[in-house]
Amino acid sequence: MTIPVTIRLQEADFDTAREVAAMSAGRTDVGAVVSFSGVCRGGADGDAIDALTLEHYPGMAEAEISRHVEEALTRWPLFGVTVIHRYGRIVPGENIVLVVTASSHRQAAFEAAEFLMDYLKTRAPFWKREESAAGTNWVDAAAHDDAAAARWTKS
Amino acid sequence: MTIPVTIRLQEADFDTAREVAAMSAGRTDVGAVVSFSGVCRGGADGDAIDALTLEHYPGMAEAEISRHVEEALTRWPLFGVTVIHRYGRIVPGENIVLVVTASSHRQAAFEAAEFLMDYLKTRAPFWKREESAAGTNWVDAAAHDDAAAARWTKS
Amino acid sequence: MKVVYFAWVRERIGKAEETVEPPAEVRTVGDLIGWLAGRGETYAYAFETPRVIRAAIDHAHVPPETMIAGAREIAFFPPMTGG
Amino acid sequence: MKVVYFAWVRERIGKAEETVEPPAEVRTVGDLIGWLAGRGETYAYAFETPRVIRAAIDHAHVPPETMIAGAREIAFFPPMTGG
Repeated sequence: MTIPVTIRLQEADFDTAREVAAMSAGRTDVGAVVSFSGVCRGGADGDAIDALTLEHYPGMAEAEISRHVEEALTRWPLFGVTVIHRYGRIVPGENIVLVVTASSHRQAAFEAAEFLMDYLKTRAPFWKREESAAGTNWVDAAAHDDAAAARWTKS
Repeated sequence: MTIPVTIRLQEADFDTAREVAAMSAGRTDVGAVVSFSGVCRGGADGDAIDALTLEHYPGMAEAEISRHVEEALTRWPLFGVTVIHRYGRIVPGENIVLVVTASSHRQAAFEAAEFLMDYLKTRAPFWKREESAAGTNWVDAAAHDDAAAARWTKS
Repeated sequence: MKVVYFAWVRERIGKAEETVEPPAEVRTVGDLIGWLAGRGETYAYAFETPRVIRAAIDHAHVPPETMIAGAREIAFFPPMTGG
Repeated sequence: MKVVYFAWVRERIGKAEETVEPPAEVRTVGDLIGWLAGRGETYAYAFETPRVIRAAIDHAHVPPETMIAGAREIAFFPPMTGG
């Protein structure tokens, strides 16, 4: 059986609900579907942001995401994986990223989704720039994201 | 701020996509939305099932789920929680359960969703009976579900 | 005292609920299981393996050593398999 | 050899890509960073903290000690902040 894998990098927004529904539509082997949506936040009062601009490295971004999806497929018994990552200008409330995983067991679906998100945060070649009243600035990488990604390293 | 909590026990199927969409619609404080859908599986060739019937303990089921949602709200910084659990007869491909969590951070949203699912599996008063060509039988509790739930016990 | 049964406990006993009047020496949930098991064949079958039976008093899980005094509704059922 | 830059590395240098011809003694990714940093003020600024610079050869992450011989495209960028 071929495992359905969808990987899309796109400027346009996407419909989380439709992607989640598509994962299990018409199937009776999928027991568990986990979705993660990353949504652009407006920020707190003091540092409200007007928009994010996501720059990416075309070609490498697709290659990196594909490699990590392949790794997830070897680690967990998955029936399907969807990864969508946007680039370009994104305003608060809009989607940034979506990961959907399907498996017969919930633990596999949860772990694979977390694994993919941790890697997208730290290894996929995307860079966020924030626009706010104070101007624009590149978002710093978070140390806790590196720590989260490190838990998946085979020892 | 009141955190939107939706808890529903119902016989009718539900629309996962709509519930996920509702969690972040019109909000700019939610950075991460995690959903888990448990779907009725048809079973493998040897033990294909025709349907599940879920029995529940009215009153206690609502009380147990509410208690666990309250606990999740004290453990993680959540912006919203949705729990829907069906009862009655469910055929392969239909939904059984849905948990949606929203937070500003992905780790909190993932952990809260896993916590709620682990507890629903082991503590919420629902019982599954399978119908197959061989007759009907009550599903045994899985030891790995108890082990998964035990990880959340405060030591 | 109202007692309710679920899943195969209910099926084996053949009823979903009943009102019982156990004697005064039946003080705990465990005592009540033992007393119910002695009420006939169907009860003996339902409670044949007491360690797998789960109990709730007034909608909250309780261990077998819990006192039943003051309980409005006591439920007995197998390990849960929801989710 | 094609070199591409992203995010604030790109902004500081003022260009997204260029073709460079480093001398033969520039053998590793780390050597190339040092050589590029010596090309002028904008490059010095982009590469002022070499340890935060990430590199990829032909779309795959590489550490600084990687040899650049045979590379078609070498990319330099800050730590990634996707997802």
